[in-house]
Amino acid sequence: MDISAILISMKTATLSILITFFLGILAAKLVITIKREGIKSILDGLLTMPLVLPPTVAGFFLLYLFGVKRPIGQFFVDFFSIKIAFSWGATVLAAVVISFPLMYRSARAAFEQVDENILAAARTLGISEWNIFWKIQLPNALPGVVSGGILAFSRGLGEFGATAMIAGNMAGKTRTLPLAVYSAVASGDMETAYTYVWIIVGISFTVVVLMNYFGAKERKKR
Amino acid sequence: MDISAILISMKTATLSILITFFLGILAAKLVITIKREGIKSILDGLLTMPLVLPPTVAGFFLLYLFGVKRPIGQFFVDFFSIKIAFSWGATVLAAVVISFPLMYRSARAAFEQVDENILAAARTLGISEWNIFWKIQLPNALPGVVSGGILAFSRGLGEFGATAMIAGNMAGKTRTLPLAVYSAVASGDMETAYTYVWIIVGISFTVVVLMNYFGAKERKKR
Amino acid sequence: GSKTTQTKENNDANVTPLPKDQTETEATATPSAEEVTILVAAASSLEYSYTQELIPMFQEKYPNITVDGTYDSSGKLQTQIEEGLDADVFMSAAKAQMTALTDERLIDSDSVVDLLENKIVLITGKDNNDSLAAFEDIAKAQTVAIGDPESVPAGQYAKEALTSLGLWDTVEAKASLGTNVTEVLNWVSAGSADAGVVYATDAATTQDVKVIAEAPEGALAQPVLYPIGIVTNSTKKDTAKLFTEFLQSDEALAIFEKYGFTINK
Amino acid sequence: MGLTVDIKKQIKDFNLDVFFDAPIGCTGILGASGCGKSMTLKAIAGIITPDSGRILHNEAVLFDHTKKIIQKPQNRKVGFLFQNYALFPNMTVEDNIYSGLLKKTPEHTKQVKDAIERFHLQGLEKRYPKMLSGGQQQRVALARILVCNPQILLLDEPFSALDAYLKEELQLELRELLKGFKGSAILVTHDRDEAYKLCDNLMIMEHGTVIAQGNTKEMFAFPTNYQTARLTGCKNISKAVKLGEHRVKATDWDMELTISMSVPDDIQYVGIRAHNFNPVFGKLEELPNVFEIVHPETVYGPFEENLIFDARSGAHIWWKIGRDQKGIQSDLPKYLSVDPKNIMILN
Amino acid sequence: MGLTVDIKKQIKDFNLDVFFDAPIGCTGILGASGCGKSMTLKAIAGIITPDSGRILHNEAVLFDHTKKIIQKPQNRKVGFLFQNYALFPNMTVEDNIYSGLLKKTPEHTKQVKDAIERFHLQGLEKRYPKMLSGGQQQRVALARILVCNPQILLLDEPFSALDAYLKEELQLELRELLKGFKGSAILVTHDRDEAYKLCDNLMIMEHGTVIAQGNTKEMFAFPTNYQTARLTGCKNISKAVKLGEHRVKATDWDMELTISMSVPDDIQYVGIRAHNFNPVFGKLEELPNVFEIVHPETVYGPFEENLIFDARSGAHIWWKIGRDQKGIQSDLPKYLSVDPKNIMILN
Ligand SMILES: Nc1ncnc2c1ncn2[C@@H]1O[C@H](COP(=O)(O)OP(=O)(O)OP(=O)(O)O)[C@@H](O)[C@H]1O
Ligand SMILES: Nc1ncnc2c1ncn2[C@@H]1O[C@H](COP(=O)(O)OP(=O)(O)OP(=O)(O)O)[C@@H](O)[C@H]1O
Ligand SMILES: [Mg+2]
Ligand SMILES: [Mg+2]
Repeated sequence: MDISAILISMKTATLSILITFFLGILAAKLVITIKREGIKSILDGLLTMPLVLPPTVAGFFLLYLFGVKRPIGQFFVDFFSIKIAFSWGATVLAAVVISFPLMYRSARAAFEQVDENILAAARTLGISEWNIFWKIQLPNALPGVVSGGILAFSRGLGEFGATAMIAGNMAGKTRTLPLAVYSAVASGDMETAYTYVWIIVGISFTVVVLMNYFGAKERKKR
Repeated sequence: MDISAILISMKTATLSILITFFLGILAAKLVITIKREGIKSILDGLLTMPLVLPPTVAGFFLLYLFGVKRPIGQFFVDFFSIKIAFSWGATVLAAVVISFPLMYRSARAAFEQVDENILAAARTLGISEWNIFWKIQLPNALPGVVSGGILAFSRGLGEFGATAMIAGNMAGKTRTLPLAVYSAVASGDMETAYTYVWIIVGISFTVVVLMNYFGAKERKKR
Repeated sequence: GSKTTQTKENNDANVTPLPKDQTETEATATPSAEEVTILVAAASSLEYSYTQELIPMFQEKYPNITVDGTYDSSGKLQTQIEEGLDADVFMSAAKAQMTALTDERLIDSDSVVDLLENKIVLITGKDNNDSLAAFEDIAKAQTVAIGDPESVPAGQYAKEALTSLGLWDTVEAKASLGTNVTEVLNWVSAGSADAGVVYATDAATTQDVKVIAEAPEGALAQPVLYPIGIVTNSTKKDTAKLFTEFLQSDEALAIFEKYGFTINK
Repeated sequence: MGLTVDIKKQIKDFNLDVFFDAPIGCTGILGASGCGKSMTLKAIAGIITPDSGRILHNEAVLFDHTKKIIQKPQNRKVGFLFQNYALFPNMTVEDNIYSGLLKKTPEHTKQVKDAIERFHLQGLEKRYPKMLSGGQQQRVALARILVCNPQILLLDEPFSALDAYLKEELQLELRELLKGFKGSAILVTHDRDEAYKLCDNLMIMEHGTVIAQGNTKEMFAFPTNYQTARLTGCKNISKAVKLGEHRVKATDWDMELTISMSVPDDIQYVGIRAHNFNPVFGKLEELPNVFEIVHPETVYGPFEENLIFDARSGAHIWWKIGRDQKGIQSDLPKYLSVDPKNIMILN
Repeated sequence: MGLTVDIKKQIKDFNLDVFFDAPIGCTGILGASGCGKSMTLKAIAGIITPDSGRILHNEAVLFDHTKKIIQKPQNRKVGFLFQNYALFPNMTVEDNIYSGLLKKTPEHTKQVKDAIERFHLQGLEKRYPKMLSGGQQQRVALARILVCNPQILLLDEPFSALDAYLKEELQLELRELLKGFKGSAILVTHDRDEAYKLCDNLMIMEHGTVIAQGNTKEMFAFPTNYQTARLTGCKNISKAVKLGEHRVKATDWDMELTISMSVPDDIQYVGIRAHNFNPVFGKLEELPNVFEIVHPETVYGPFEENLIFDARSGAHIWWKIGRDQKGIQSDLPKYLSVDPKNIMILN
């Protein structure tokens, strides 16, 4: 068994959920602020798209965007001397892209369910839109936001197709747990595969139960 | 280009979203009715699990449950003369299993955000728990439920790993759009791949925008 | 496993004294004590033979060299190398990918060696008692699993063999096209498909299938060959060469044979 | 017969411990904000479950802790008007009113139409609650519970959001309805006139318990304790100590007072209603309970005038100047006296 | 100086079209349920945007449609008490009150502490809104806006959920506060006593427009139209037709009446306040405006009695029996007369 896969997966899942969480929330905030129903729907459709592409295909596209010879990839190499494809960063990139729609959509729905009256009240109290968002709209949308976080985290932890494509499958570097599972299954080593599956399920399960628990505690107070 | 893949995908996505939608809602309802916080968290964790497994691995487990030689698979063969593996039904099964957590979690969060007061009011009016659920809690959780539906539909339409594993990839029978996309991309036939990608994105985009539109219209009324 | 394996490209400014070392090693033909890491991109079917035996053996011989691997389907690896994967050595499960890369001048064409040969075989589930005995009996099976000829090398060979046997049209109608070998194996072992066509090496990875027959002699115009080559952009070509040469040594070939490969003479 | 409630419930640091009988007819609850009125109604409706005790209605047991009976809210046949209305946001006015009727029979349709008219909701049938004003929402909520023919009516401040005119009209409606009503109705209100007009019986709550209960008229005429006096509108209340059989010292006012009734040893307060002061123009010596008017200040109401002056201690005392005493302002008396009959003994 | 509002807004089939000036001090709004009071406040606060018109406060332009100025609610310096309180469910009482203060300076902390005491919220600081009673929520909402020192106060039924005693106490608080208040306050209320006590000026709204405006005392004393009379508590109003310079026919009552004031040609209604009837014991012929008491029915209030009788047409007429007339019940007069001075001409 390969401990590094566990570490890489944990690191990837942690960093990517942090990014996805905030990106998703910001995107949701952005979309609900848009007044024009048409633009809103279209933007929403676009932000949901990464979900509908098979991850491998999404990975292909990412590779075409971030490959060293492609404009974006080149830009990163030239200006930051960072090679994104086939690095650990690519595992994070893949997880973020793939799990983003889950966070975004859940957060958006939760925000929309918050009573507009209390937002209006906050405005008349002189609270800035920024503070209203973080201190009132977000906390009151907690069930949905936490749920989105759970979904995105789980999805990110289990991400495989896009990761394999853009990050490769290099032990100790970009090989996450799902890739390790895949490799083990591919070589017929079912025992190792099961071990990895249990680990991945265990991590995710623990995180989900913990998030639930704290979410429920937070809600109980109110 | 293969028209049958489009048809199969549409059929699969339609049927599976119907199943997922109701299953997810029922599961969410079940979980929120549970009083004990511990059991609730654990059940929630279990229901979220299909999300964390790489779809291929999930498909692998499905194959081991529903394979013709396995108890459940055999049961279906013996009693209903239905061979699940490699049948169109299996594409639906895979899509349902993979997209279920998205629907379940979104619906649950949305239900939890509904004001308890109006549920209490409904009870004192003598409305049965069943009716309260369908006519009051569900409609008032609409943004979240619709959002879950959008997520689940997109995910189901894009489902690839588990589908390939349990349903196989038989042209005209179980080959869905994502399989066709993958095949085209993998063989470097980018032109065909783009065609398929546009089709899949187009379908999903249309559905997402329509769902958004009707969701918004419904919400506006209130 | 946190050892960094990322290497810079030739044109990268902040390269460590590597190039100088390179000339030194070239001169002595024996790698200096300098630590070197190379990355091998190899078809999934090679992963276990590499990680469990060959690489440890090689590293024992050259303690200063670390060999990392990335394993995936040959087609995917081809794309990744095209998109700048910093591999030093590429070993494909089919000639097509290697040819494509040499045509694009991403692999040194003179370094390419057709190292191994694989056989394609007809398999069934281990407890399958259907009367399948010969490769041609595949036509009798109700459902057949083969790799997708568009993307899976084993599938391409299967198609070629079946076409030359005049069975392709019959088989295609009842074939499920796996996107990778794992799927094909699982379909057969789980009984979803009655029979399947895979590499002999793949069949050897699991107890759950049994091999009925190899493809008849001459069904394939060209044998199934596993070519290995050195990536043009590699900065450690001599180390890479050392590794490819090691793989051609008798002790390495013995290992390959143990994993079900045939040595291409 | 009627409703019997005897329950205890603790939520955080609030203790509800109420025991009362609400006979057929209307029982009012008066009580300070936060004393547990809404919570009591919620317990009766089955929305919160008490920790112990029981709730009976006629022959039916709605709740019995020892017998482990907890009827579902659905089966309690209560009509509960929530303090915040609790309309269903996803349903139109019409559908909200329909919601408790389960099926849309022609008869029900007629009932709903009647209710819409009765509560002046015509033209709003297709509106959603969010598009209604506060008072309109309250009327929809009232209509919604009344079409269901409940056997117990629990009304939590049913007219608080209505303008005076509509309030009176709907109060009359409710009066009519209550006349023909066979069950128990409980009305929480902050409006003592409303309680007086609509309720046969009255309960006073304080800190989660019922501290007084009885016939409404009697409770207004002879409040027996501080809270009751206060909530039935007695403006002047002072701590009191017994001095003699008919004599007390009102310590807050620094006054000795004569009372007609015999004074109990444990007297705690005395109260004087603002309208029970009489201006003194004649000789002082002959009169009991004379207050000097110091620092007078007038507070006007639309149809009444109040004069606030300082007692000897400096505490404020309210005198409600009657209509017959109008014009007295220009020629303010220096003293007021109180008939010993009109001094209330309170605990 | 003060607040000038001149706006139009159409929502579905409701048309808001208000124009008024609210000078420094407190302006009350009385109006039937659903007439647009809350909506007017929302427009001033910037929660809804009018279709046209403008809103000015002192020198500042809060809204001007033609100049395309729409100040953000944050910059309007309004303190808005919502009809449904709109507390933040995720914040404790304390944090709710803090919320408008932006930073937690020691000074603010003191202000919040003071407000908590002033509004009797001690002990509830750490509670979440869901755990508060209706009245407690209302007090938190009041405290929350008042600590922010707003320049415009918009109070939508601020005391509707409070018990009578607390209401009076907080009304006094507000009176004090308004005395030192340099801005404009608008108070929506259904309680005419409250309007009378707290507001210098009064506006009457009907169907989205302001139909009368003026000094509160005058509006109560001399209402000029039907709605104003009704909302200031006039119980008896009838359609009227001019007969002569001082003579009208009250058609709803089928009575001819004499009026002191000269009757305008376009008179629409006459009104008689319930307390303006005088019992007739002497000779009838000498008196103007004599009503016969038919089918009398008494309605008791805690401190007053009303006699409802039928006019000649059968319409109800209310007579509020004064305290000086107590005991009259047992010896009911057969007739009542009304002083021609006390008949109000309404439009
Ligand atoms: N969930 C809760 N946790 C703790 N305390 C609570 C909770 N709910 C209510 N309370 C407290 O219980 C008390 C009674 O509340 P209730 O709503 O019955 O008051 P009320 O008599 O209806 O007052 P009001 O006239 O203001 O509506 C209040 O002091 C309130 O703060
Ligand atoms: N979103 C909306 N769509 C359509 N009509 C609306 C909407 N919101 C409010 N209204 C209507 O506008 C009118 C004015 O509402 P508003 O809330 O201002 O009344 P109000 O004077 O405050 O009444 P109340 O005293 O009952 O609170 C009401 O008749 C209401 O039905
Ligand atoms: Mg209450
Ligand atoms: Mg209002």
